[in-house]
Amino acid sequence: MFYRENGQFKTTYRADQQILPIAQDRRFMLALLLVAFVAVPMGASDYLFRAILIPFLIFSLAAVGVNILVGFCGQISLGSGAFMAVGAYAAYNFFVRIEGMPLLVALLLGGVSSMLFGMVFGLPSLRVKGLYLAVATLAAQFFADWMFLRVQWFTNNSPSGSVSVSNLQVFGLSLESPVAKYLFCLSLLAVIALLAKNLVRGAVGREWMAIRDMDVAAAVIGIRPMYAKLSAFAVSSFIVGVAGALWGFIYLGAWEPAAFSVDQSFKLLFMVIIGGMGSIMGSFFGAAFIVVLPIFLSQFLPALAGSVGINISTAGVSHAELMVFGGLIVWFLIVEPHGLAKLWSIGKQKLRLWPFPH
Amino acid sequence: MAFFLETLLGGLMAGMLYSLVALGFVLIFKASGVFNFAQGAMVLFAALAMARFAEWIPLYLGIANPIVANVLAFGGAGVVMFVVAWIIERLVLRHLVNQEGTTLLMATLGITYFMEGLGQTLFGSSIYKIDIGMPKDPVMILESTFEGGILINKEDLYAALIAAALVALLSVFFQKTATGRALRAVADDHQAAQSIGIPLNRIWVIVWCVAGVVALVAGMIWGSKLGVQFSLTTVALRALPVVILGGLTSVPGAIVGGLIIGVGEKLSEVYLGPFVGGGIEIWFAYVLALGFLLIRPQGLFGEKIIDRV
Amino acid sequence: QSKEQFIPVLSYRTGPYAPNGVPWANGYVDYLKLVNARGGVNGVKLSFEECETGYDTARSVECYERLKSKGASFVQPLSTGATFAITEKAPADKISVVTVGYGRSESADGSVFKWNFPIAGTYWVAADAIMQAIAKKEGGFDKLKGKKISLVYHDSPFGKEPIPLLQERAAMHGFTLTLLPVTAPGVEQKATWLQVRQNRPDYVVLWGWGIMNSTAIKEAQATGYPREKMYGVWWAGAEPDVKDVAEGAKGYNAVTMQHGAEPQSKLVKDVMAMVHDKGQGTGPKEEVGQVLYMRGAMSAMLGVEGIRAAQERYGKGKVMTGEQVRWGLENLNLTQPKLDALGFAGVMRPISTSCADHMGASWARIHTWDGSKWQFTSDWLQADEQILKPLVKTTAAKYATEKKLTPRTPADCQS
Amino acid sequence: MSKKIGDVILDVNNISLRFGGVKALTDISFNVREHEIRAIIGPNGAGKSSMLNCINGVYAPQDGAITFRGQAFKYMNSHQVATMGIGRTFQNLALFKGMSVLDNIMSGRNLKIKSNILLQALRMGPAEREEIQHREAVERIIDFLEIQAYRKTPVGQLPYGLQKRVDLGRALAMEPQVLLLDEPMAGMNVEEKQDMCRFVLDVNDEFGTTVVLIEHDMGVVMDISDRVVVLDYGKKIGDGTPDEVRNNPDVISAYLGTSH
Amino acid sequence: MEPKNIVLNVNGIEVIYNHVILVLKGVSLQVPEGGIVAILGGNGAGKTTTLRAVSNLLAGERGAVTKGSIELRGERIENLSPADLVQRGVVQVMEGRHCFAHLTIEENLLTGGYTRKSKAEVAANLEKVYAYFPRLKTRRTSQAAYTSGGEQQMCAIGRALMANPSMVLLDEPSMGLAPQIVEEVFEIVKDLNTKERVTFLLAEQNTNMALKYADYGYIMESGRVVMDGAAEDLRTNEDVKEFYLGVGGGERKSFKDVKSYKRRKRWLA
Ligand SMILES: Nc1ncnc2c1ncn2[C@@H]1O[C@H](COP(=O)(O)OP(=O)(O)OP(=O)(O)O)[C@@H](O)[C@H]1O
Ligand SMILES: Nc1ncnc2c1ncn2[C@@H]1O[C@H](COP(=O)(O)OP(=O)(O)OP(=O)(O)O)[C@@H](O)[C@H]1O
Ligand SMILES: CC(C)C[C@H](N)C(=O)O
Ligand SMILES: [Mg+2]
Ligand SMILES: [Mg+2]
Repeated sequence: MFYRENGQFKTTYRADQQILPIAQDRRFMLALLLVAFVAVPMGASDYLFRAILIPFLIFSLAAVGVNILVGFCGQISLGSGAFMAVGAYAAYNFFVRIEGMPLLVALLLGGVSSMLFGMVFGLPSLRVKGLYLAVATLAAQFFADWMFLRVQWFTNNSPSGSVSVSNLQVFGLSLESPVAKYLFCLSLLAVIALLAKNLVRGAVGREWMAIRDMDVAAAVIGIRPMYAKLSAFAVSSFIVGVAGALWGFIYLGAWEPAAFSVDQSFKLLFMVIIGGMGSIMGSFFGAAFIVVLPIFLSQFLPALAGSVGINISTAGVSHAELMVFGGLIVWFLIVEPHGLAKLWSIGKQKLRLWPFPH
Repeated sequence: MAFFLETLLGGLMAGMLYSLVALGFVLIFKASGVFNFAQGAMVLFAALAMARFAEWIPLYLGIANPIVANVLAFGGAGVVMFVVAWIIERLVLRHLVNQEGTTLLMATLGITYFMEGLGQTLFGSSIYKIDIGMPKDPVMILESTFEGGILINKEDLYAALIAAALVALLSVFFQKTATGRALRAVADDHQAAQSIGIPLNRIWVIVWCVAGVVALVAGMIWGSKLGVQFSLTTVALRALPVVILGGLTSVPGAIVGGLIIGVGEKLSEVYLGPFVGGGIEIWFAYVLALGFLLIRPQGLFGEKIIDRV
Repeated sequence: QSKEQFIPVLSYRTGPYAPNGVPWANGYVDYLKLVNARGGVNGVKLSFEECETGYDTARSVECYERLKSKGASFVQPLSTGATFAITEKAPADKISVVTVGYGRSESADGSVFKWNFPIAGTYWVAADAIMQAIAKKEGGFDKLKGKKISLVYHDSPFGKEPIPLLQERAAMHGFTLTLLPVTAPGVEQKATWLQVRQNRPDYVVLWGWGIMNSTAIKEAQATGYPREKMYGVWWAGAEPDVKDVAEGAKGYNAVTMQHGAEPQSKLVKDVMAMVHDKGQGTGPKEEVGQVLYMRGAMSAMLGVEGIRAAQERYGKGKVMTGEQVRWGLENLNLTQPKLDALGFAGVMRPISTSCADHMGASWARIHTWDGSKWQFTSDWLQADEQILKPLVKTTAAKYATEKKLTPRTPADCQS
Repeated sequence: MSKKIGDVILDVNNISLRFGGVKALTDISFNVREHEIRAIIGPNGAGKSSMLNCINGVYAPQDGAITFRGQAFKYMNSHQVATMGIGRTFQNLALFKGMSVLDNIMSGRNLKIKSNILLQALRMGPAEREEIQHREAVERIIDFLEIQAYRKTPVGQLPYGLQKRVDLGRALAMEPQVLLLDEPMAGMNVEEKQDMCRFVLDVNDEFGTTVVLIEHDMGVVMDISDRVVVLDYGKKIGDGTPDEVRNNPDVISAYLGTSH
Repeated sequence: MEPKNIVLNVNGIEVIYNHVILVLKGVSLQVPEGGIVAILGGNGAGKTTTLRAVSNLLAGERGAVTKGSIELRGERIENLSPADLVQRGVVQVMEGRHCFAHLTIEENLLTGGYTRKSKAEVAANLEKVYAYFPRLKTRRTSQAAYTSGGEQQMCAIGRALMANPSMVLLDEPSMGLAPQIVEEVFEIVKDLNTKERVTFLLAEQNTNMALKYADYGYIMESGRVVMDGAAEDLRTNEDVKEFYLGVGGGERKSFKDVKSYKRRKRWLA
């Protein structure tokens, strides 16, 4: 009833090609942006910003990047952690070695470095496919882990291999307060996500998806697999690299290679799959699921157990958390194998028919 | 020279141990096209079950003979793995017939978390011991040929033998029986397999159960080497290049891959490592596997990747 | 209920490091319970909340943020990685980072690291104590000339901490130091030990954590390297590291964080009587008094004493703020009678911190596994000031320039 | 029908293709003239699809050469073939399953897209204009194929017959000079086949597209094609107008049987 | 038709894909023992969906029967697994071939005999299939993925026959087959039907052939049965002739002369 597109006729293709062709969606998005940019900064607590919203934003960004490679172009990647690491360490080096380097530029240069690194490790994808490609990307992962531990130059000769940054500012504004950090990440995310969305709904995006779905047929209609795959690696690792730099600079402040370990790579892949492969919005859902849910569970479960009078040990809570989290993943997949984004769109479709079931 | 041989042998035996874990991946992939991310968790779970049973059986049943206790514990853990397989089929796989590989991969991730939580809840999270009487002290061979002899780790040797036997058994099963063929059919196309009457449900229980037992053997051997605790799951990551190098669908591939990776890894660490500060073996293993893949993209013994229009 | 002082507890009871994380957390929490059972800190009860980090830096940061907002005044991350990250955040939040026996070694310099407290010992202390023990065994540092020592270390900032100190010592005494990194978590060390077998070092220094330790000892056994010649850091010298190797680990040495396993100490008896027997114990009774349990208890005690010291100055029986507790931690003066009263008699030596010295003591001992338990096998060893001091100074100064910090002046120390 | 058949545009010379022991094609030669509809028929496994794959650069024949517009190639890669204006549909649906109908057909126009990746990301000015202009072209094809209602449906969910249409639509979107169709009418009923024939004839008429058609429905082949090549076991056994072929005894015994 | 020898009774089923797409809107049909029943209809009418509903293969497509009932010899079968159905003799030949790509043709066929326990029986069936499709015999050692479209289609049909079914659901068996083979396939159907009393339910686009061999036909349009009747009645029906047989108004029209393709259908308005 409330979600009808009846009567909304598109008279031009331009109108039909908008990101959100349906008026309700546009209104919803506008409201969402308003909430994110205005309401949240006014209302949220420090903890919410630092421990939930900022990591959520950064991981969403990274997941958008990974989704481009894995979801849109179909190239399995377990090296996202490495791309994040390259982004972070490269940005760090630009930032501390070049006097007066603006933060934003350093972050973007981090992305560019990660892009180059990603393209090198993307080369095997021209020959190796599917799960087998995971080996190439894992090689990137472990190599990066090792490189940042072993090559002291990258860590500005800090003996421990751990580096840190402080006194961050953009355009002369200090980035110390959580709200500032949040708004900074949010703006970057909004801009990059919009650009990414434009890419995936345009010609390049179609090339990626074509390669993903059926590479031989794609070649026959004139798509060059090499160009498509490497461009996906490039765009993806650029975004992931920027996210990595944010993770180091904004969230952690100080980090060591372990901050970008293979666990991180897996986590990102999971976000993409659970959120929805080939959906920019899915990346957000996935990030929320993987980042926020465990935190939520760890606070909610003890409360729940307490309220029914059970007193589980702290270890018990952690274990229960793992079980519930695992169970939820399976449950969501059974309800909708194509991820949360698909679930969302089916929900909307139902709403469209409402109150009729079909 | 002696040292080179020692390294080589060490690599071979480490490789066999990887093969054992790799085998679990191959089994499930071959039989259902699922890349089972939970294999590491299954190894841990099985090992935990066995370690705790071996501890509890003498305690509660009063069986003092360690051999009997260990056999019973192994049996008990085997039953546990069967139950696990059955539950996974019932609650997860059955509902995801005909879904894409990535979806199934993700489901196995859910299973991983669940089993990690459950395993630690049921069996605890300290270090436990599996003592199946493996000899721990080294022996020297060829002492007459080389000065100081060549050191052999007996425990590794036994473990390698067990792994080899298991692999031989499973290869025969896959190559020679009708069930083996049916499993391959299922991996190719769930729906078509169903349409000709292959009972997916039963097949999956069987395969996961076999994989569970393989995990148990792997867990037992690794557990007796390392002690049973959470980090056992990470051996899965070491086994990954093995699986892929050998070919995701090949049982013998798991062995050959294991040997190549084991040897390559150890030689690289020992001979190249010192020049670049060490710690290279893990990425070297992956790069080595990648090198092979560039020549054969489906792994050494994997089925050819079909792309046809 | 403003009469409660909140203590955050970052712990790991799941995951790869759980076997070592659990006993530490049990000791930590039990001690807090004991303080409450004894009536609190001058009447101020302690409230606490545990947060599971899984020894993961990002999750530790989340825990830190969460518990911070509940009114934390100090935090003990129990991970060097997390310490690095939290160090950057703590000054702004006015929360002290207490790292008992770990963390960044240069943070002993309180004039640069205002909010860091590596009380009772850093990794440089540990490494130096090990070197002294080895030298003693050989009959003096001069006997080390030409010897070979291998460092088998966890490939992470934690594992790399001792390297500068060991290199310094190597240069001084003319032994060669070989570095053998082990990729975390350290379940596969065959290549490492093959190298040990190839080099035949005179001593192996083991800088591990978690399963890496027992694996290393087992590999040593499998390659026939004498365990007597192995010296572990204090995080590689507890029961979980050797328990399941049992006989195989006999003779293996580790430096201790002053204390070892102290089942006979008064503290343990108090915990038993006032916590466990009331049914409020946190872990299994048998493990009370083991090495990591004691370390947890001692860490908690040092934090609590910081609060007590702060109360002495800012008002007894009051809840202290982060800044006040910081002052307390900086002006600890745990004399022997005080320690005795707390139940730490024989467990540790007096500690007193100051603005310049956030560590407060640099004593350690060696204990050796006899196949079933840890036994002390050395006298008290003190890290060599001559070596430690300049190292701390220069490294801290480098940090200060990088961060554009001006070291605190003596005047600043008064606040 | 007033149709001007031109010169030879595509010339296949002595092509042989083997897969291990299987001889998929043996010494095949034939040519295709501009603007004609050229059918390839033959029993199952005769090598028809393989022939298209050779022209397309999907397979590399061991011997022989293919001449397109006077340029001879031993092997061309698929991208080159596409840029030269050869489009193709597939026998075993090779659609991009996860994409909508619209995107599938749009992807057929990718070769014509000029704006670079940065412009596309910003989607301003020329990039957007271009996108709209191609969209218009694609909409004409969608209308033409009568699949308006499915525009936004993922092709994987379409019934088989419609998927075939989308496949054709994608090839048409390339605006090729030569269109290779591999059994475009399989799985359609007579009415739908009539529609399909109409499409093919219209394309051929209006745009002057040359068509190479593989089809098992002899009614269709005989009615709409100008010349027919017949393959059997990888060999050419007949070539000529439908009438010639229909009466060729070799063709009758190998393929047509008596009923046609 | 006598109710007592009805093997398959589909009663007013509704099918929904993905919880939202309603595809079958109350389809009923009956298949008598030993009969050949054809389902006809344009692209997207719901033929495949109907067959999937019967063989219980909907789940894998995320579809579900939400209304109505399906009975096999009086037994409700909606909750059986596809394997159970094969045990009861019902086998489906899926649309679009679905051969096991990595298995050879012969392995594909042997897998088809999975439910047959007797080795001799499997061997005999294999010979029978090779006799029906000699082409398969020559290609027996090739991996199915590398055979031609028609060969794969033969393989799919042959594979189903390996199970010695009592009822076969054929989804577009003639697709991609050369005309002679199409005829052979229908001869095989006839053969099995008369000699071995195998019942057939087939969805077919080749209306001509289908109505020639079938006893009874159902015509579907957008998820509903719009017409049914004995095969010869349908064959002579004017609409059917026009739209499905291409012989509206007497002579067969040349494909070349069909002028307008902008006609839409008909019986339901
Ligand atoms: N990639 C390949 N590898 C091995 N054999 C192949 C390959 N491609 C085709 N063949 C074989 O070549 C022969 C010709 O196949 P092709 O697909 O060209 O036949 P077709 O004439 O299109 O038949 P249909 O009408 O059944 O589609 C077949 O026997 C097939 O098995
Ligand atoms: N997996 C699916 N998910 C969603 N919708 C589907 C799915 N499969 C089929 N449909 C829809 O169901 C309707 C009927 O499809 P079905 O495949 O049964 O038609 P059909 O009669 O077999 O057509 P054809 O002759 O082209 O094979 C179509 O509108 C199609 O879009
Ligand atoms: C318990 C620990 C603090 C030791 C640990 N390995 C570290 O990170 O330093
Ligand atoms: Mg063909
Ligand atoms: Mg159909």
